[in-house]
Formats: sequence, structure tokens, C-alpha cells
Amino acid sequence: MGMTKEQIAQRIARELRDGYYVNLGIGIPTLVANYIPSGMSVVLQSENGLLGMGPFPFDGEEDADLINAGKQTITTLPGSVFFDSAMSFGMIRAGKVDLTVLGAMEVSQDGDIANWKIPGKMVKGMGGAMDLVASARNIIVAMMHTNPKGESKLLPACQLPLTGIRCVKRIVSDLAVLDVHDGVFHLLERAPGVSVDYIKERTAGTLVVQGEIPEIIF
Amino acid sequence: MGMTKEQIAQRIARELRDGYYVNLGIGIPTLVANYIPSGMSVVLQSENGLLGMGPFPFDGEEDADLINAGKQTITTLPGSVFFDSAMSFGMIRAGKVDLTVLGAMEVSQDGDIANWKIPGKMVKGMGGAMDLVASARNIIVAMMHTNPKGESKLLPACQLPLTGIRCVKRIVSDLAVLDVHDGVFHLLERAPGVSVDYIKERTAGTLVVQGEIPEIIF
Amino acid sequence: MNKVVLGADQAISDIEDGAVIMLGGFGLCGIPENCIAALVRKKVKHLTCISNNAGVDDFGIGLMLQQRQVKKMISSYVGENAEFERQLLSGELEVELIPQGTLATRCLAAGYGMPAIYTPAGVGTEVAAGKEVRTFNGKEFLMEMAFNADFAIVKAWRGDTQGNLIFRATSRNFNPLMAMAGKLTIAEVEELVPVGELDPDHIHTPGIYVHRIFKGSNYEKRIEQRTTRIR
Amino acid sequence: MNKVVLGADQAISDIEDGAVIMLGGFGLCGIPENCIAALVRKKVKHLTCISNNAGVDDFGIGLMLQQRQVKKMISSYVGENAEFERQLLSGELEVELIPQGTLATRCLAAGYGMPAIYTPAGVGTEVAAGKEVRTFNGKEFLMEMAFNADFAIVKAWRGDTQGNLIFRATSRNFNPLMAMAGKLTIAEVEELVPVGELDPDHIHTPGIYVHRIFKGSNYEKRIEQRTTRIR
Repeated sequence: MGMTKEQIAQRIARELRDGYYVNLGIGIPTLVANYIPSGMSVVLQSENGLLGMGPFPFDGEEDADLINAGKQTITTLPGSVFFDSAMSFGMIRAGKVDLTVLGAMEVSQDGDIANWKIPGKMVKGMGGAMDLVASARNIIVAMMHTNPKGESKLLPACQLPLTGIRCVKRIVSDLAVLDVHDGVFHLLERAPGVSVDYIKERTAGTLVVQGEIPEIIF
Repeated sequence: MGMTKEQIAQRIARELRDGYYVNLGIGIPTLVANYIPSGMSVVLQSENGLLGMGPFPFDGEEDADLINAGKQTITTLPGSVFFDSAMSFGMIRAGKVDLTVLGAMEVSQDGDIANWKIPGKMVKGMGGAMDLVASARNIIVAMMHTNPKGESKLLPACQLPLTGIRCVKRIVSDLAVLDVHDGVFHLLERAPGVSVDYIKERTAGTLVVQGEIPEIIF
Repeated sequence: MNKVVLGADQAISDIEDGAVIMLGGFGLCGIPENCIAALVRKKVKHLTCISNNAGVDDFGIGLMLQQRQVKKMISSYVGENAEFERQLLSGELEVELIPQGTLATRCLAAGYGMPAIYTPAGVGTEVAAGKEVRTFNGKEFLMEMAFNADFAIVKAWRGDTQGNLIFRATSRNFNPLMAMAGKLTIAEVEELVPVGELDPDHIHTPGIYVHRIFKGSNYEKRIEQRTTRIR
Repeated sequence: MNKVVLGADQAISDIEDGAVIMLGGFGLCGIPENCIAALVRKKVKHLTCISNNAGVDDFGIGLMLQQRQVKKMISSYVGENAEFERQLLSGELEVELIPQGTLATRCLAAGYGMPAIYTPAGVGTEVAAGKEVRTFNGKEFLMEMAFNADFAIVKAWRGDTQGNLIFRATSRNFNPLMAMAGKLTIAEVEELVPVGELDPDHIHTPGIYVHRIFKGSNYEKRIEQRTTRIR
């Protein structure tokens, strides 16, 4: 039931527009790059200092000096630019990146996001996540609607330590596409074969359902 | 009586040390470059975005893209670097420039300096002067001791609009070398043939004279 | 996605009366000559111009001053410019003088999304009037706000069709800073190359900051102070 | 004036116990391998290390952690590092986690003589604890202070004998920022060239920021996540 990670990425890719500069987080967000419509110019920003991230290198052509923010070996594309970390977060902070896609452990109906720390577990650090969520003009969260126990991750208020407040604009989960504004979740689309009631049951925060909710078609 | 502009520059050049990065203002300060001891490595910073300013170009070799802060055509030297104006004033503000030499209309015994504006006259602007005086670790002022009317330009307090406060460390005038600290002028050296009394008479601010004051030898 | 426009007239076509525009350059070095000419042709008026200098009487921003297109200049040094002086004294022109490093850093702040910066420049002077003074480690600083300009117009040496820019020598000056600071940034370049021709390690301004680009023509590159030495 | 030193041991010879040092690099990319090895050899202790990451167990800053040389890490992400985790849990190691953009910008502030900067990163989170929150144009920002580090140790691709540096690809990352931020800056380079060989338009870090430079050797340049695609 619900969308696969690839389908979530595919659905998010429909939010891309020609000329967009996009920062894709680790995990499902990275998969979005595979679904950029051909002919559309989308430039990927990697916050360690690159605009124009290309695909992984061919085996044997890895360059230790050329990695992405996930520390993976990558390649450049024609038009790529390198810069330092201050400029990288400068362009993020100045709102020059059109879209940021990242994962989350929890999102609240106020648009708060928690994705960096679980009390009692070893903390690895926020990396660039706090900068990205606080700065981006447009944030889409790619996430599972519930945790492995079946508990909703779309909450009235986040339980985990926050990464940022009032910043998430849209969520694409395995079950639905939702907007976050005016202090509630708004259901926009259903995953194939998923009913509105099924989504309601798995959304702990206030969910507004207005009119017919279309099913996502792939 | 007193030193020529060239001699003032020559005396200031004795303050240079090997490895210094130096910003020279327009006028007498510019002449200091002619007296850098041979074999000494002194790198000139031009605040419009150059480290390693070279001499004027040969006739016919002027490059419109290569000017100094006085808008004069110049040349580079081996090791020169270009950068933008934010980095230029960044390195100035961070105290990376070892010595700043600039002119002044008035200096006070508190180390205040006025060199950008005369009330009633057309104002041209402060350019980079306010940044330089507020930021430099070490400032030497090159100036005439008196104005054309014979009035002292070393004052208890500046009369003209200020460029910066409590910043001037040393003055090399046509008559003397003086340090500025603890709210008074300290006479260090006399220009050739100039008596201590002659300097005293032409210094409106408090002048401290301790011990024998040596004459500058060229 | 096409950032390449035909020329200066198209590039500045939506700059309307009353706009706040940044113009790169230091003196006459690295100024966007083509766009200035187009602004003069467009006869757009009541402009607020943020530029380190105001050109000379018959070149650079001086050409716009002659046509009385500028309401306010925000500069660090307005130099020798008779028409400028006349308009200032007659009250036709408003001038805000700010320290050069403050000018540069307020551009950087805008380009890096920092609302304000602290600088010691101007503490204790008339520049400090009305500004917050704050002490850090025993030293006083002024709080200065990031610029907020509708348009930035810059001149680069080489650029590619994605808007990546490389500047040459001291014509770099304020250009990359203003390129980052404008809400809409226009770049004119001496050489426009296909994407991929610029070394990614050598690009000064990433194309993300540039919205329109064109190959300028007939660069005069006037020299303000021609100083030479004898062979 | 000679900035060129023989090697890493000489370059770091005056780094004493308790020093605050910045180390460039992102993950294992662009880290000063030679200087880290020399710090391990010198057995200098109680260090505060400002670096985006803490290396892996057997490489990078991880080598210094193994020798218990680090008192405190200031990083944005400390990743998978078992020894790091053990020392943290046992209380041997202190860790301050700060957002990556804040880390970068606090370096920039130090290098540009700005005592503090404002960033929205961390507003409303535990990162904001004890920090000044200030609203500009309706948005909240945290005031973050410039770093104050005794030493910065960076790795560049090419450098000249005056300390001018050029970085390569994404190994640039924090290196030019830390180079500007250190009270004393040490650069190790893959290629050390005579002055005049680097194009003045292509230099990322002007030599004014660099106090010591040497040609490093035996670069391992370990890859943390070797990801490839099939031909």
C-alpha cells in the first residue's frame, strides 16, 4: 500500500520547473535527480560547494576531490561551478536555491521539522540541514507517513528536537501529497490505491480534506 | 625648512619591515613605494582589489582593467592577486594589512583623524578611508605640520568632520616624527635643521618632549 | 531556460522609473557600458543608483546624470564630476556617501542572505548618525544593513550561457558582489561562451546569481588616470 | 620574508597543548593529511579542533582522536566514527555541533574582520539556546560570533611561495575560509610553484592570509563513499 521510494521521488520531480536550482538531501530526495524531465534544465546544488552535480563517475574514474554533500564520488556537468562553503550557504540563505527537498523524522502541522537527532541515540550532527530549512524559499519533505510501528510522523507538534520551525511547505509521503499552511495539513493527492480515510487514520495532526482528492497517476 | 614630500616618504619607508603588507594612500603615501629598501619584500595592497601592486606601465602598455585605488593605470608583479572589494576590505578589517599610510588634514592628540570633508566645500566622499583608519592595526599619517596659513594641523581636537577616532599611531610631518598615545603627541625625531622649539610652536596639541630628540639623517 | 538576451536594450527593458539599481565598477574600470547606454536610451528616470562612483561628466553614470535620470546616488566617492556637483548643489540630486568597505560588505550581506553586518568603519563620525553602535571585544562597530536592490547590472570579462562569470584584473571590484546582491541580475560580458568552456574552479560568480546575460559590444574602457613610466 | 617551510613537522612545530586549531576539509575531501600526521607525531594534546567533520576511525582527525589529542570538537557532522562515539559517551571528548552554514560563515566573519553575523539557521531549535535572537524584516535570526582560532591548517591543490592558494573541485569547501580565519595559517599543497606561476585572476586565497606553506607528500586522498555507475 502506498508509493515506493522511487515513486515518491518521481512525484516530487513533478514539482520541478525549467531553470530551477535545487538542493536534494540524502535518501529519497537524491532519487529525485533520476526523474528530471528530459529537456528541462534543473541545476543541482551540493552544499559542500558545487552547482551542477552530475551522475556518479564510471568505475575507475572516481575523483577524491569531487564529492557531494553525502560524501559520494560524483561528476560535474558542462556549466558546473565550484565554490567555498560560505558562498554555498550564502546562496542558500539568500534564497537563490529554488527548491530544497529533504527527509524528515517528524513534521508538525505548523511546518516545524525534526530530522537530526533522536534523544538517547548517538548524535551525528545537523550538517547543513538547519541552514537549509531556515533559509530555503520552498521546502518539500520526502518521508514515510508513519514510522515502523505505524505511528504517524505528521504531528500536531514535533516530539523530537527540532531542525527548524515553520518552514515545511509541502510533504510527499508514501501515502499522500500534503501542503502545510495556516497551522494544518491540507490533503492534496492520494497515493495510488490509498483512500482518504486511510490517510486520515495515519495523520496525527489536523488534516483538512477539501473536495475530491485525486489519486496520483504514474 | 623641514622635509620635502620625498623625504617624508623616505622617512616613512624606514618603518617598513620584511614581509609587510602595506596600503598606501594617495599623495605623499604613494611616494613611499619608491623607497622600499632593495631586497625587502613589501607587498602593496590596493583596496580596489589587488595585492602586489607594481609600477606604472610603460607608455602604450596601459591596461584599462588594471588600475589602483587612485584610478591610475598600474602593473602587477609576480605573486600578484586580484580579488573583489569585499575581500579587499575584509583583509583590511581583519588586520591582515600590517601598515596603512595615509594623508590627513587634521590629527588630534587622541589619535582622531580628519581627511575627507571640508564644510562648505564640495564633498567627494570618504572612499575607503573610513574603513582603513577604523581597521588598520598600524596607521602612519603623512602630512604637513601646518596649513598654508601656518596654523597647526596637530590639534587638541579635530575641527573638521572626522574620518575615524583614536586610530593614528604615528605621524611623519615635514617637521617631525611623532607618536600619538595616552592623549598627547610625543616628539620622536626632528626634521634636518628643525629645532624642538620650532616644532613646539607649530603643534597646537599637547606635545611631550622627553630627552634628546634626534635629527633625522638622510 | 534561456538567460541569454539579445543585447542591453532587452536586458534592461523592465527597469522602470524609480527603480533601485546597482552598477558594478570602480571609477570607470569594469563598468557596464552597454547597459548604461541602454538606460540612457530608455530615458528611465528617478533612479536610485548604488555604485562606488558616479562616473565622469561624459562617461559612465555621468551620462545618466546628464539626462537627469538619477534621483539618488549611493556611493563612496563621487570624484570630479561638474554636472554631479551642479545637481547636488541645486538639490536635484540626493547623495548618500558610505565607506567603500561598508558598500562592498552590504552587497556581500545581501548576496549571502545576511540581514546586517558589523563594521568599525565610520564609528565616531557622521556616518554613524542614527546607527546602532555595538561593542565586541572592547571595540565599537556600526550595524549596517544589507542592500535591497531591484536590479544589479554588472560587467564581466567572460561569461557562459548559464550566467557563470569570470572577471579580469581589477575590473572585478564590486561586480561579483553586486551580481550576488541584486534581486534580478544582468551581466554584460566581453566574451560569451558556450556552457562548459569556463573552468569550474575559475568562475567568480556562479550562474545561480545571474538572470540575464549578453555579449556587449564596442567597449570603450576609458582610462581615468593614464599614468605611465618611461622605458 | 620566507613563508616556505620544509614540511609538516616544521609547519606545526609551535602548536602547543590546548591550542585552538581549524582544519579544512569536508569529510575526508581536502583535509590537510600531512599536518594531521605531524600533529599525531608531535603528540600535542587538549586541542580544540574546529572542522566540519571528525574524520573516520583510521583517517583524518580520527587519527588524532585515537591518540586522545582532542579535548573538544566543533563540527557540523561527526558521522560514523566508533572511537569518537566512545570518547563522547565516556565524557573524554566534548562536542559542539553547529549548523554547517554557521560554521562556514563564522570563519568568513573572522577572515573579514566582522565580529558577528546573523543567520536564520537554528532559530527555534536547541542551537539557539543562550543566543541573541533578532528580527529583521519580520524574520528571526541568531547572532553568531566570529571564530577566534590560534591556527588554521588547510590543504590546497597548488600554492606559490608567497602563500597564494588555488583549490581543486569540492576539496575547496572550508579551506579558503579557514585560511582567512586563523591567526596563524598553515597551508599544505600538492604542488608548490615559484611566485608568478599562478594566474592572479584564479587565486582563491591571497597569500596575505597564509603564513607558512609547504609541499605535502604521499597524499592518500581516501574516498569515504565510492559510488560509481556502470559503463
